[in-house]
Amino acid sequence: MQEEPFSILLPNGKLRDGQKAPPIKPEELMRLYRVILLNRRVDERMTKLQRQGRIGFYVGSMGEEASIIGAAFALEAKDWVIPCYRELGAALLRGFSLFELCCQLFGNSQDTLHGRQMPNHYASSELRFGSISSPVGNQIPHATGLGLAARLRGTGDVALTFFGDGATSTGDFHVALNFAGVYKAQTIFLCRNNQWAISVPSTAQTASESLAIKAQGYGIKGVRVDGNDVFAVYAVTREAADRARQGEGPTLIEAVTYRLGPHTTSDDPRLYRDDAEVESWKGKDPLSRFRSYLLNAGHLTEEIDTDLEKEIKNEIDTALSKAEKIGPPTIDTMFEDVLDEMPWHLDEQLEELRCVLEPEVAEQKT
Amino acid sequence: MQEEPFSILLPNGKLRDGQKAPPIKPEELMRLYRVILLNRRVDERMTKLQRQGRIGFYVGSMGEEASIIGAAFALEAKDWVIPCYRELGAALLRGFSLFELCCQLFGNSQDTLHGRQMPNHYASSELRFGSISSPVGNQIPHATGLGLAARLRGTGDVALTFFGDGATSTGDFHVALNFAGVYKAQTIFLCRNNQWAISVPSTAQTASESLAIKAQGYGIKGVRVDGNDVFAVYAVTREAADRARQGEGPTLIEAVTYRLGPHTTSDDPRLYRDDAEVESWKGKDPLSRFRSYLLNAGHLTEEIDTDLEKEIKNEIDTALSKAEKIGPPTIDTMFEDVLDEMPWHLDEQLEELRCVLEPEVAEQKT
Amino acid sequence: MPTMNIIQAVNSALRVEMQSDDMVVILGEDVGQFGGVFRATQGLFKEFGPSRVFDTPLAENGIIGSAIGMALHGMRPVPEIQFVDFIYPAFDQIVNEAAKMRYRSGGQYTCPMVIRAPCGGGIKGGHYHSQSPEAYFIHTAGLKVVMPSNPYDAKGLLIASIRDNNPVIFLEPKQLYRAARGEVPEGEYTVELGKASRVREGTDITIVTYGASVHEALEAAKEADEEDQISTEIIDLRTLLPYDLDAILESVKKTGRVVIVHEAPKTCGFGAEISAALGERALLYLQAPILRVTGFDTPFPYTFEQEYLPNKTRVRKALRDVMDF
Amino acid sequence: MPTMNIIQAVNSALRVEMQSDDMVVILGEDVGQFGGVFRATQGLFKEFGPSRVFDTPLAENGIIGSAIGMALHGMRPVPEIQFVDFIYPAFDQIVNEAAKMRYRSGGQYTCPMVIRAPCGGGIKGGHYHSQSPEAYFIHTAGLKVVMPSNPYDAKGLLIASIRDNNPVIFLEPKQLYRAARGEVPEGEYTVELGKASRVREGTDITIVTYGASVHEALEAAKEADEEDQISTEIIDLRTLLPYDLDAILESVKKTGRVVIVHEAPKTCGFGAEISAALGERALLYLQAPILRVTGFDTPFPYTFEQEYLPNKTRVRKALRDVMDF
Ligand SMILES: Cc1ncc(C[n+]2csc(CCOP(=O)(O)OP(=O)(O)O)c2C)c(N)n1
Ligand SMILES: Cc1ncc(C[n+]2csc(CCOP(=O)(O)OP(=O)(O)O)c2C)c(N)n1
Ligand SMILES: [Mg+2]
Ligand SMILES: [Mg+2]
Repeated sequence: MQEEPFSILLPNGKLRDGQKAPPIKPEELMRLYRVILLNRRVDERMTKLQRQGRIGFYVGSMGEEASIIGAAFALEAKDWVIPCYRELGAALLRGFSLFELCCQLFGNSQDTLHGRQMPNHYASSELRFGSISSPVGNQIPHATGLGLAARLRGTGDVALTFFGDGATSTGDFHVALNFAGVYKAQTIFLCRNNQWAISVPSTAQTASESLAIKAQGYGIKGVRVDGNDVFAVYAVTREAADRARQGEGPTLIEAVTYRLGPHTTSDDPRLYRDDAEVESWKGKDPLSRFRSYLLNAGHLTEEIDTDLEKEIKNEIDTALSKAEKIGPPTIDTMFEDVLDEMPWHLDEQLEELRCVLEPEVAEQKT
Repeated sequence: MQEEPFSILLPNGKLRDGQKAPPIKPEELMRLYRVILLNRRVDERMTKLQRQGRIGFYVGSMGEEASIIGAAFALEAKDWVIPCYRELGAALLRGFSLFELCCQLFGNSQDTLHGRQMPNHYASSELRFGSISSPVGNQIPHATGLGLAARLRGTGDVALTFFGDGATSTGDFHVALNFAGVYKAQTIFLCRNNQWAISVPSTAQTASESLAIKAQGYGIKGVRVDGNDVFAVYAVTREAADRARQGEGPTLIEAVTYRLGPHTTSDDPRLYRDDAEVESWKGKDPLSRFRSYLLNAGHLTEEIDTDLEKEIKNEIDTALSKAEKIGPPTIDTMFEDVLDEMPWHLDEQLEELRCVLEPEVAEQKT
Repeated sequence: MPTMNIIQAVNSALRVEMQSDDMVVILGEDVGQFGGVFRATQGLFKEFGPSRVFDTPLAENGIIGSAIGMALHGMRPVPEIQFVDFIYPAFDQIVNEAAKMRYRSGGQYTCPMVIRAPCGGGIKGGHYHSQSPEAYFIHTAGLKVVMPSNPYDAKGLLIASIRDNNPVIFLEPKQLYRAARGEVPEGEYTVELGKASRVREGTDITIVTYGASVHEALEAAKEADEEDQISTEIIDLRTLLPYDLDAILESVKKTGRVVIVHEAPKTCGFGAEISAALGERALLYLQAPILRVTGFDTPFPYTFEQEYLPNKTRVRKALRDVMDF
Repeated sequence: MPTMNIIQAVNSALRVEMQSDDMVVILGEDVGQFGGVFRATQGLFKEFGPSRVFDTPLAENGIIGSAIGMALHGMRPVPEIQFVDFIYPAFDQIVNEAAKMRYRSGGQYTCPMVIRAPCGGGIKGGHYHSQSPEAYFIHTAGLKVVMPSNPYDAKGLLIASIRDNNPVIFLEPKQLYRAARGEVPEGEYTVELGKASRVREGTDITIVTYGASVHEALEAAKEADEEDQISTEIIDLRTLLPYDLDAILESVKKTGRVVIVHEAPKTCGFGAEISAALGERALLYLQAPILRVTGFDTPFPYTFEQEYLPNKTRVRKALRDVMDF
């Protein structure tokens, strides 16, 4: 039987008896709320966009915002976020602009990745937000290395990495946590247990009592937390960050949450799970839960909320329309950054392609 | 702090208070003793041979015989042994002949592997003893697959795989145990914790309390046992085999033992560990421990033991001298068994080589 | 005969083999009740049950590693890797274990299995849903490597692969899954491994290709014929290892000109081997350099996917270049 | 100048770079206090301490995966893979992560690191202590691949690799570790990546080779000269990607005959790329087919190791064959 996840906020937004809200300033609470709301609205909008065929692909995080943004909120600016592919909220919290996001989704000439990657695979070194790659679990050892480097260099930063329940089955998860345990890497491993790995339920992913218990195999701390409770996620992550920073070792956090939406826009979850299950989890929605808390606490009013929604809608509209107008990158970007300098064979291949794309180039050659 | 390893026989060969010897017939006890002794003597002899340059390489198991042979002794003939590279004892127990061993060490024409593999990488499908390969950990998922196939096919066999403490760090260990837990594979995972992975102590291999505790991450049973106590190893393996056979799931056994010799004949352990440590473990030697038990119990006498030693020496001498006289395989064996039938490009390459090795072949061609 | 697309042909091959051989089992991520993200195993869970078709935890080395164990036990696993781009965690199990098992055990142990994986570009999949890594496996002794270009071959080659006693890497060009349709027999039949098919006859140039590129080659050949009266022969290799050198040589000795087309990156791609092998054996027949039209030596890009792929236009240019040489 | 063998040259390169750059760290199995199973890191633990040189748990994906993270943090890890035969558990981290990091992040993130690994045969290591997998990495966009053949190059290339801003696969022919000796400067110097060296001048045939095979080629060339008055030029590539095509072309245009020698298996080996590249560019200069003398397409064997390796005798035969063509 599993240990109960730690929680502070009840699904109705009230504080659990004996628990109090973490010491966060009202304006900070509102910043947190705004990002959660923004994340939700961006997901809804981009999913529509994909349906309309205006972008090719999108990954949302509906239902998991608290476990993502609450954790990132516990970090300092010098800390690292090493994401899976569902952590837009963490990027937004750190200041990732909607315009940069949109350019990446369109893969246009303003995309900092030069249209090289699939939608949703953005990166921002400026924000110490890692480079998203699709293979599940691959980022986890990177976070171990970052947390180890921080320890070796005494730079005082920590690395927080996100991954799903499915990722705990990978070899990379195992080696990352084992190395981190041995080296006391300044790393926090946050597993979003959203109950599903595409069509595979987390109960079919492993026979272990919980995911948090896997920490014992690595001699590190493991905690289960209600992933839909932004206060609880913030609190346990904050504690994990403090421990990591003080050299007390890494922590594995299992955030118990639920993927309310499809795996990605390519997925149709009705083929493998009951609406009933989804409905029951909607009752635990992290956004409405936090919203109720803020209303009760008087930090938020319906008026402010309505304005906020308007503001966010405009923000999204502006970023989208601006980004959608921008054309594709120049063809040479396809050959750059393979190595730091373009080697002769890529020079040659670029020329070869130019001759095909721009017949006049071919002319000059003959 | 670690759970105490289960044990029955004290280092001095006496039974621990409250423990009794497992119900094994005297002649069976003697068979067990003979194989342990044989394993020890073969290791000593082959190590000498390697020093004399008569074989290229050898891997011994001095000090670990009980954890290997005791475990294999708990199996039925239809069960599988999927070895690492240190389980000669398990093969000998199953009837692997010294002659076959020697032919493999020499890589001669009678070697069932046709001299393809390094010394010590033998295999015997007849004995359901797996094909040894060097990469650490690779065999572990194979045992999961065998144990899963046994369950799916209802064939009633189990698979016992051996690996070292270092192997627990590999991704293959993780996926093998996780799959086995999910499928209740009929598999036994026996980790020889011999304290060292070449020069790396098991304490630097992982920060977990023990290796047995890693079982919790997979929802399977984990036990620690005194690996130098052949009765204890037999007992826990027997129980694990029964559980596996009855579909109650896999077991991870941590056999706490010690590598008394070098990692392989290429290694010099004095460069990384103290003689004192080695000496202290010699006091727990599984062979003398079992020997004392048998003497006390009256199953063995000094006379019988002396005869046994003679017998074994002769056996080794005979196998060796017979095998050493045999020449290398024919060159075409180098190109066979890559695929079930030799493809055109290997035919061609064999011809090419023949022309170089046997100039007269070349003649005929021109 | 019914018409099928490649997904249906693959599904049909799996069903036929599972019906005729109880030892054939399917495992992989999402392949069970869900039927696979490309629906290749759709309906098989229902028909054969959870002991013949089952989901695995998310670990490719676990999938292939346990498939090897199942094969050692006498079963014929057909593991699916969801996208071949994710096969690398299993690379060690494939290269160091499956590929060497027969050889290193002197034939005592074998692991017949078919590792199915969607490959190649065309679906805007970027770096990690578009790769063509066949050269890694062709360079690895002990494996067979297969890539069909149409539904008929897909079914016949897959059945042949499942019956084959070697580990087979079976790569399915995902952009053709639904695009390529054709007549496919309901029941069982095989397309022999190691035999190429001449999908177009011609006298001036030989195009050696496989997978999705076969279709680009066909279009380019048609244009070249209509616009420049160049007569192009096209060899669809189908099996990449062991590949059908005789079929290529026979054609090249006739045409004297060769263009090789594949999606995988150029440097050390399979095209290099074909070119080198012809250079060794047919130098005096060559009237022009052997050209390669391939993916570029970059990760597979998103926005410029069409520019990256060896499309009709690039093949056309190569055809012109070898004729004008 | 002191004489060193390759192990000493590698050790010296590591020491020099660790002294001049605090960000250079070494990690791997047994590389710490023990100094590595081949003693390449001997003395470095003592000199630089456990935060610069440390042992890892037994997991190659852990070694490379954390090295990537350390590189992202600004360090310059030099991970050692004990034998390159054991690099495959890290194949995914190398191919899908390290190789693509710069490209996929638009240059925002890079992971400069040098993955050192002993490679090749000659020590009776069988399947798993003898492999030459360079083609896998040459085929992977985003990596540089280096293989020295002598102590001077080993040190200069390793220093250049550590200072390079890309992930470098640095393969060390283990059979030369102690066999190859030569003069090596004490201090720092670099041998530029991407530049081949002409280790022998000649006019009849060009041998293109690298690593341990350079020495077989030299002996074969000497014999061919003495016994058949064949004048052979030898190009030691040193860097396999990006490789020095100009140096090869210059030589081939002079000699018109080419023999390529490497230990790796033939099919889809690096020799195929060189042959194909020359076929594309130098067809009209070729007076004979380009021959490849390589390891065979089998796992690396134990008893027949010497027969498997592309030794002097086989190179000699190829030299005769191209002359007699
Ligand atoms: C190594 C690898 N194997 C397979 C896939 C295909 N795939 C993409 S996401 C996914 C499920 C991941 O589930 P989980 O780790 O729980 O993360 P979630 O999507 O639920 O957030 C799979 C199988 C992949 N991307 N990488
Ligand atoms: C994947 C892999 N990495 C490295 C090696 C080199 N190596 C051979 S044995 C060994 C140590 C193994 O230690 P352990 O698992 O404890 O087994 P033991 O030798 O102690 O029985 C190492 C690092 C290898 N064979 N395979
Ligand atoms: Mg999930
Ligand atoms: Mg050990």
